[in-house]
Amino acid sequence: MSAATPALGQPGSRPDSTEQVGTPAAEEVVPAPADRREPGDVLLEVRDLRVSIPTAAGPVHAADGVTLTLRQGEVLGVVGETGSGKSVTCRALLGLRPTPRTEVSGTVAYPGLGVDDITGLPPRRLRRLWGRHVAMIPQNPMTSLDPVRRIGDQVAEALGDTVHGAAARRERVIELLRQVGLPAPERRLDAFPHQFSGGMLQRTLIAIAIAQNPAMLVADEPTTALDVLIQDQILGLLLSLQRDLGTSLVLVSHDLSVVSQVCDRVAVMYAGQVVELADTATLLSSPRHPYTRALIGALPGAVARDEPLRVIPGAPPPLVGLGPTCRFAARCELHEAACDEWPTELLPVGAPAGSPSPFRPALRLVSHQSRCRRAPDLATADAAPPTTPKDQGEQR
Amino acid sequence: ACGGGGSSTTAPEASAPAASSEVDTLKIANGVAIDTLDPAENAANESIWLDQNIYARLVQTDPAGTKVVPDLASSWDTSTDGLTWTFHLNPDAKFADGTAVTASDAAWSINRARALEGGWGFLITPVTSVTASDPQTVVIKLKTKHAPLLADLAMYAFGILPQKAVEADKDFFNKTPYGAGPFKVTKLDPDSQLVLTRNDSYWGPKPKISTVEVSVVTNDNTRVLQLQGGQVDVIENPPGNLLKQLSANPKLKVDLFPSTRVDFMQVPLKTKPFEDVRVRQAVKAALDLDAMNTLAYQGNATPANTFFPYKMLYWAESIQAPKPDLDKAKQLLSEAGYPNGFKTDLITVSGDAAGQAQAVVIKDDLAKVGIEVTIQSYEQSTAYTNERSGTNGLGLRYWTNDIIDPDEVATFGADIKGGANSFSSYWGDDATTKAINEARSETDENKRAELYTQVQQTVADQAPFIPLAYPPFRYASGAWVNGFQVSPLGNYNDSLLSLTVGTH
Amino acid sequence: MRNLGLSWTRLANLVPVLFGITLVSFVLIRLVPGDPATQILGNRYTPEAAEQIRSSLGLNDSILTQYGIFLRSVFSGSFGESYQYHRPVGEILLDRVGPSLLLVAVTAVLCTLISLPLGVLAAVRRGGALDQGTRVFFTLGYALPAFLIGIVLILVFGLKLGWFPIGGYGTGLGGHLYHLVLPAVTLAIPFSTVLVRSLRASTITVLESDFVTIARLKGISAWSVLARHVLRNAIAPVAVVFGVNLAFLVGGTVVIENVFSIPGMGSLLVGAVATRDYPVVQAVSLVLAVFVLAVNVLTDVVHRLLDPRLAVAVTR
Amino acid sequence: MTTLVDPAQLGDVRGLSRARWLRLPLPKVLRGRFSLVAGIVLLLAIAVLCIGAPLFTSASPLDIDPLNPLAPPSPEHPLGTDAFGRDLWARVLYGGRYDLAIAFGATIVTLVVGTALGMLAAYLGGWVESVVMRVVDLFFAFPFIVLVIAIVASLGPSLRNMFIALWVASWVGYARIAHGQTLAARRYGYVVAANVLGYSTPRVLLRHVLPSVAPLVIVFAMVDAVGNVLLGASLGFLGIGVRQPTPEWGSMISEGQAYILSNWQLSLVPGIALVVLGVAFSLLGDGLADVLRAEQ
Amino acid sequence: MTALATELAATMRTPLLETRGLSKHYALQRSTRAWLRREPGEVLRAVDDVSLAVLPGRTLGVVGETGSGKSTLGRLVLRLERPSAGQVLLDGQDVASGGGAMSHRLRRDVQVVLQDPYTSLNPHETVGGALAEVLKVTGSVPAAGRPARVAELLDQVGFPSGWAGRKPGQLSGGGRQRVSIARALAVGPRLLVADEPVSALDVSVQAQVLNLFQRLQSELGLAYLFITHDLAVLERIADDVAVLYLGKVVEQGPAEALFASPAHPYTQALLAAAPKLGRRRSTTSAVAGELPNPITPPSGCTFHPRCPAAMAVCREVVPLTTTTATGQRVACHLYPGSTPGTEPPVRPPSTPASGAAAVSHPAPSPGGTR
Ligand SMILES: Nc1ncnc2c1ncn2[C@@H]1O[C@H](COP(=O)(O)OP(=O)(O)OP(=O)(O)O)[C@@H](O)[C@H]1O
Ligand SMILES: Nc1ncnc2c1ncn2[C@@H]1O[C@H](COP(=O)(O)OP(=O)(O)OP(=O)(O)O)[C@@H](O)[C@H]1O
Ligand SMILES: [Mg+2]
Ligand SMILES: [Mg+2]
Ligand code: NI
Repeated sequence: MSAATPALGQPGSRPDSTEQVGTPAAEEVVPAPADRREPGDVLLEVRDLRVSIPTAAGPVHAADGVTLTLRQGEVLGVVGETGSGKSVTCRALLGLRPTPRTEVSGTVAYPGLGVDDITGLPPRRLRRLWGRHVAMIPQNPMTSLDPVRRIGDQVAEALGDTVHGAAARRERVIELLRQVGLPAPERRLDAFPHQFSGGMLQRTLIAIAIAQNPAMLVADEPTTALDVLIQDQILGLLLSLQRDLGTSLVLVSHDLSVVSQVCDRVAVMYAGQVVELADTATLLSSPRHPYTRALIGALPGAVARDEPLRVIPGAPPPLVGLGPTCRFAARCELHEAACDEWPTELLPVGAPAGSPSPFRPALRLVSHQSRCRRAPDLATADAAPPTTPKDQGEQR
Repeated sequence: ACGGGGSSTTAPEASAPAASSEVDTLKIANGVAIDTLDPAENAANESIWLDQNIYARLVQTDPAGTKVVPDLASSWDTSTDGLTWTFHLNPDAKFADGTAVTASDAAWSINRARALEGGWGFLITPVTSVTASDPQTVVIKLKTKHAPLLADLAMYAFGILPQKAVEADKDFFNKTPYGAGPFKVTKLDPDSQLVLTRNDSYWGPKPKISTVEVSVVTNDNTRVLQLQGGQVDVIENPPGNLLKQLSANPKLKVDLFPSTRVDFMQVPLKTKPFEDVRVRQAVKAALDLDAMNTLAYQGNATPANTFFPYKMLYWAESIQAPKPDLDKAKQLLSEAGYPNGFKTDLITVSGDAAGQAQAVVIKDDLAKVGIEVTIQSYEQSTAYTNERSGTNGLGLRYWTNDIIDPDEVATFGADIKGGANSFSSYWGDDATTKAINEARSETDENKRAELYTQVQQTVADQAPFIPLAYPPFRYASGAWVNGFQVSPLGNYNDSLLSLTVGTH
Repeated sequence: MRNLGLSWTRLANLVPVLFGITLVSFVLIRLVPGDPATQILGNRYTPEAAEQIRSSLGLNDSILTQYGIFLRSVFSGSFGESYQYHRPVGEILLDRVGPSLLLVAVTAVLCTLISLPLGVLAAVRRGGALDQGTRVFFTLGYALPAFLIGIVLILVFGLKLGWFPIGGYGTGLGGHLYHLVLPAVTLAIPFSTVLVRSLRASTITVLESDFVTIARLKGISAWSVLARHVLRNAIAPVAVVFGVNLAFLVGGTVVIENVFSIPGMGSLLVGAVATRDYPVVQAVSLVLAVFVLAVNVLTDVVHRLLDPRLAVAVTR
Repeated sequence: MTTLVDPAQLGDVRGLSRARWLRLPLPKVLRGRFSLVAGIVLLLAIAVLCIGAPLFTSASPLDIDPLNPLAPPSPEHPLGTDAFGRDLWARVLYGGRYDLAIAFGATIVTLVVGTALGMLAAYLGGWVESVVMRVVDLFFAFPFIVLVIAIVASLGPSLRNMFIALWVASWVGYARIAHGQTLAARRYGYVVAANVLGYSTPRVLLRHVLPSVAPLVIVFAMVDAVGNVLLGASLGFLGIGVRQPTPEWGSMISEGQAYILSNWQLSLVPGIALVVLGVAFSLLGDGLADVLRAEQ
Repeated sequence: MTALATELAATMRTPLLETRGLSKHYALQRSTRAWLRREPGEVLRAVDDVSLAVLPGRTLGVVGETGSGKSTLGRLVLRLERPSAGQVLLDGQDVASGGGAMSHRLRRDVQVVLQDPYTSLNPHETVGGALAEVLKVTGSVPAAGRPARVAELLDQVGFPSGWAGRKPGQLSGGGRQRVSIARALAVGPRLLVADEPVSALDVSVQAQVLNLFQRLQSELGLAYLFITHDLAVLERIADDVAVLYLGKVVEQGPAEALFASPAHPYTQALLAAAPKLGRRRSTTSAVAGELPNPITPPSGCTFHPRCPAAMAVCREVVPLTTTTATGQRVACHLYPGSTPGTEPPVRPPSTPASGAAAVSHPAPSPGGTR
């Protein structure tokens, strides 16, 4: 499948930016497989990822059987309500665990990088991957930079051994900061993080993330802490960098609007599981999971002003001791007795795999997948979910 | 008229022609800081005892504490009316800086001490003038006869000072003071250390050691540990309970020297029920002085029979120390109208281990006759202030002599007009006051003895305060120290002249 | 030149505190029953002599006059003359400041040597043997009276092993330091309990913070992360804890000075209260306070140097 | 010698090892909380031993026996006797009553006064805050305890004077903590809402601010209780603890200190008792911190 | 009949709550050196000359970036802080000069709902207890009637009254926000100041709470001062909108008109930047640059450094407020009457929207921009 994708499909902007980056040095240290950043190749393969965090109340299954693939140059969105396991899952892609005693199972493989499985690897071994091949952009820029060290030093630290010599490193840092749109970077190297605004910090963190031109960026709600205008700037920046560098991007957000603006494909998470996975347009136009439908319907702009908003009754279940059956059942308007017997699985529905992405023809889509037993019924139902008459669904 | 007998003295007689000391430094650890080295102002015993190594006086007390012997004055005469005393100075006497000791230095020094406000001048109130009639002769004139004059002049306060040097530097006593004694000060750090160095101009026999280092170590255990560790040679006041253990150590020895200390219990005569002599006698009869001796002094003291220091001049051996007699005590209490006893406080000085122990025994003893005692410990200053009023309950105090003559203790302890209100008991008795005044100007020893016995007996009967114990001076030293000796007045200057220190 | 955080406002705030301390110590000591004349006279006490002394010391003047005289003596630097020592208090202080200062300094150094590795390692290997051991050791260290620790140390290291002198202050700087090892350890043990605990906690907080995760994700070694990012951030708040508890340390020296026979300020103060040596009490109070405040300002400066966020935060 | 202020103790429950074996049928708050359970059990054990002292010994803690001082352990005197021939075991048992009294008595007063002052200062602001916090600074800057020790020494030792010393020494810690917590609480939504609803200041302070100030203060109090007992011991060491012949661990340690070279058990036994009490309180403090944090 | 109608019309015109030239200036601490040199202290103008009106039964939405002064405005209205200048009028009466009776009335008529659902309720009080406390303190309901009233209030906000015994810790964010609203309703207010009441909630819960706000308004005739940074929420709930920038109102007007044709370039940027479902975004952004330091705001129009339509005059002259053709009151030099003394306008009034759109105006539906 990957061989079929012509490398020429990508616009010429990439060589452009890599030249600026001083590529020769960078390319040498990256292992051979990583060189092949062919759009469409499978970069990341996650299979049945389970993350369970021991707590006093019992193990919390923050990720429960997540299966995903990510291709070179793809932008994957992950949405879901608070506590649905977005952060834990995405951090697990980098080999991070929320607590030292957390148990992780399943496989997280980077075929594109020639890495088999990173689950259970100690940080010592993961370090080869971090920075060079994968990087993260955090949610809260204010707390994500060391408050006592200068900005320049912190960016320089991320260069690894791609650049040698103090002057060269300084040059490279300035260049990176300029690349992320930080005004007058050469005057800001000696600044401390507290002297920066949230937007400037987030730009710095993006500079740190792309310092070694990694194959994949994980951005965990990178704009949630920022103002609308800055959020807009940062999303624009991320998109342009992703395009210029050909990086794959996993973008986590609780805001479907944000995700739908940016991503090729979207994974909807609910209670530790991916409940629906589809390309953005398909997901929005014909969602195949009642939860996705409800999420879309609950947006303030979904209905006219004089009509009440559609709400999802109840609240997500706690992630302790859940069974194999549908976790949305209690809040689902399509719920039937049979749902309680049926162990859910993420299964293909609707459009055939392999059709081109409407945004990026070079990418070919995997099949639309849903965890709902009644997904086929939804295909025929009206795309807009039915209204819930009362707002009094609050339950716990 | 008694030798240095008393309690055990383990130190051997200093062998006269002993070779010079193997180690020429003696290290002493004292428990109390040096308050000042100005003899006229001294108050702390430890400092007083050190003074006597530095400043010679006209006369001095012999090591046994029984008589006055020459010091700077090699001889003296008395006029027939006993009112003019002429002292002839030793022509060899020199201060540590090499200058000669002159009669005018001596007269100046004595007058300085007399004049000092709150100083010791009152002891020699009868003195009208002290003058130098020639460079070698000091003349002292009296208005009345004064029996204790020589004893008084032997006191540290009347040490002879180099007039010029003292007058030239108002910080003289804070730096490296010196006099005409066998040692001079070479380093003074009042709170931690004093170094005495042999005075090479000393006219008398030269000490065998060249240096004495006195350190201040307030914690009792730390002192003992320092001795055990060989860090010091002699320590003052080892804790009583450790004496047995220390003497069991072949490398160490315990030295108990007879002292002039008298422990007594003050009684608030101004308050009920103690204004009744029967109550006081009852309290006295209830006390077990032997038990107190065991618990407070590990049996090393002697139960007190009178308020005069043990075995000093005119001490009345005949008076019996009280023995516990609970029946008599209860009977006296009933007679006084307190068959069921009463409640009272007992003021003690906190941190004084022996005093605390005595207090606990007193509380226990008096409880047996129905008197309930609450022990109130205060830091020394407050304790004494509270006791001084004579109204704040029972109190524990002690006395030590500064001179060998009993005039001082008698005046302070039994003369209501003597300045200390009869040890703050405010007890007075015209006959006793008269007897004390007579004894002061009486020069006949037998008559004095008679008068003082009478005073002691009256006090024992009237019990304005109750003498408890005659504790010894306690020292511990390394076996390598030969000849450390303390006189009943507490000073050890004589022994420093002859002692030797061996290697250890 | 970077602003060390020594803002004049901060220093100006200390003035009322110092003033308050002179006032409080002045009044407190006079509230205590007993008077200096009694002390000076001792056995020779007579009411007349006492009265004479009181008036010569100016104790019969009005309390305000006395306070004024005291303040003037402070500004002249002499602090008046000690009743007991008959010397200018300033001179006495000069003798006594050294040992106390040195003791606190050596203790501070020891505390650092003890707490830094223990606190950080306990946090890094949380729940491990070292962590548990540290915990037990310091629970005991906290619950045992310092004087008992001191005596035991003397018994073991002074008498049994003979490594260190048993009390005293020695001569020369080397001698002083040698003599201060045991007392400093004695003080450092309880003091370190607090430092280790807060360092452990702050290290854990820092280890869990976002910026450490980001630093690790740069692919640098664990030691680099610890050395470059964790340490400095973890130490900064502990510097404050140190300053806040300094008065504890100075207070503790009173007991330790007694056990180890060190001629310091604590014993001077206790002795001076006992003898009602008013000028000494007042002067020592003031000097101790200045010392504690000075170290507090110093820890502030250190904190500000460690944490650039505070360097400009003169506002508020 | 004031109690060490240890933010870590207040903020850190992360290092607690939750014993898995502790699955006894306990009330819910206690379940799985090793520190809390152990602290309560230890403290209860100490309280039972001390308050029920007559059940565990027939000897009197006060009766002296001049013939039998410093006796070694025997059936009659399980731990031997002290310098006055008093039974050491009895003294330790009865003495604990005073230490418990000190731990609670001294602590509760400073807790209430210090907390109240700190809260008022933070809530009222203005000159009240300036004055109170300046005084707090003053107490933090100057080792007042040294002066107070000296002064109590002059006033004479007694439980009352010791309490005064402890109170003077340790109220500031509470004031500081309460001040900080109240400043934070003032910004909480429910406190703002209480103001908007027109609640009176005492109501806002007692019902709305206090509950969020209390946890930290209480946890600190557990630390402080140990500190107070230790401070009491130091007073005893300087000869100004409780009144003779009252048995109190601190003063027993310091009395025994004079005998440490010959009869070390005189200091060691009350020393161990003190450590056990200290451990009990610090376990309790850890446990409480844990519970209170879980509740938030 | 007619008399009643005119009276009604008159009351409709008297705003329930009005602010006139309201300002809050925080004086920043001066350094001692500045104090010694008698330099003036720095001042942060958190709210600067704000005049707004909330009509009975209507919702005034206030929107702006972080630090624009929204919460400060709310606190001023609630009299949790004293204004540096200006007035707050309740039914046309000045609250500050009205004395005790007036402030008592303010406490009854104006209540608050805050952003953080996790600190807005006392964690130590049960839900029922918190409500009963309000009833007790305000003395509106005798003790016997309180449980019933509590149940009624809870019912009104859609909170199961059987849960009155629960503590906030046992509730979700949405549940807490309902209880906060019930607590505010307990005094019987006419106006709720809601400071970002749904910002911390998930979409699904946010929808529940927004529905609740709207239902209460229609049932009880409540007026809202609704503070938020989320334009989508505002578009749904507000009748009138005020846009704050660095403490100043840059544009205000009826919501419909404002969303349909935003006048001020800042409002336009906000609308352009707000993510919309299914709209494909480009790599360019609505506005460049960061929020300036509020202590040293830019001269002239404070938005000029970031404004895509900035002109020379913007750097120097503070624009006056003027009314646009579509009915918004806007402070921008693009509109006639906002530049003091210069008439006619620099640009024709019809173009501003398209001028801003040239910088970035969103394409209405997803579509490839690359
Ligand atoms: N360190 C931890 N200890 C215990 N539980 C945790 C921990 N970290 C996460 N969890 C739990 O795991 C679940 C998933 O958390 P996660 O942070 O991944 O959610 P999320 O989808 O990112 O939510 P949000 O939108 O709030 O960021 C939650 O129920 C959370 O309570
Ligand atoms: N008490 C205060 N002292 C000094 N400055 C303050 C104070 N309160 C607020 N400010 C400042 O006033 C400005 C406006 O703050 P405000 O909280 O009203 O903004 P906001 O619009 O509510 O922001 P957000 O969206 O972050 O809640 C900010 O710059 C803030 O720093
Ligand atoms: Mg998350
Ligand atoms: Mg706000
Ligand atoms: Ni949002």
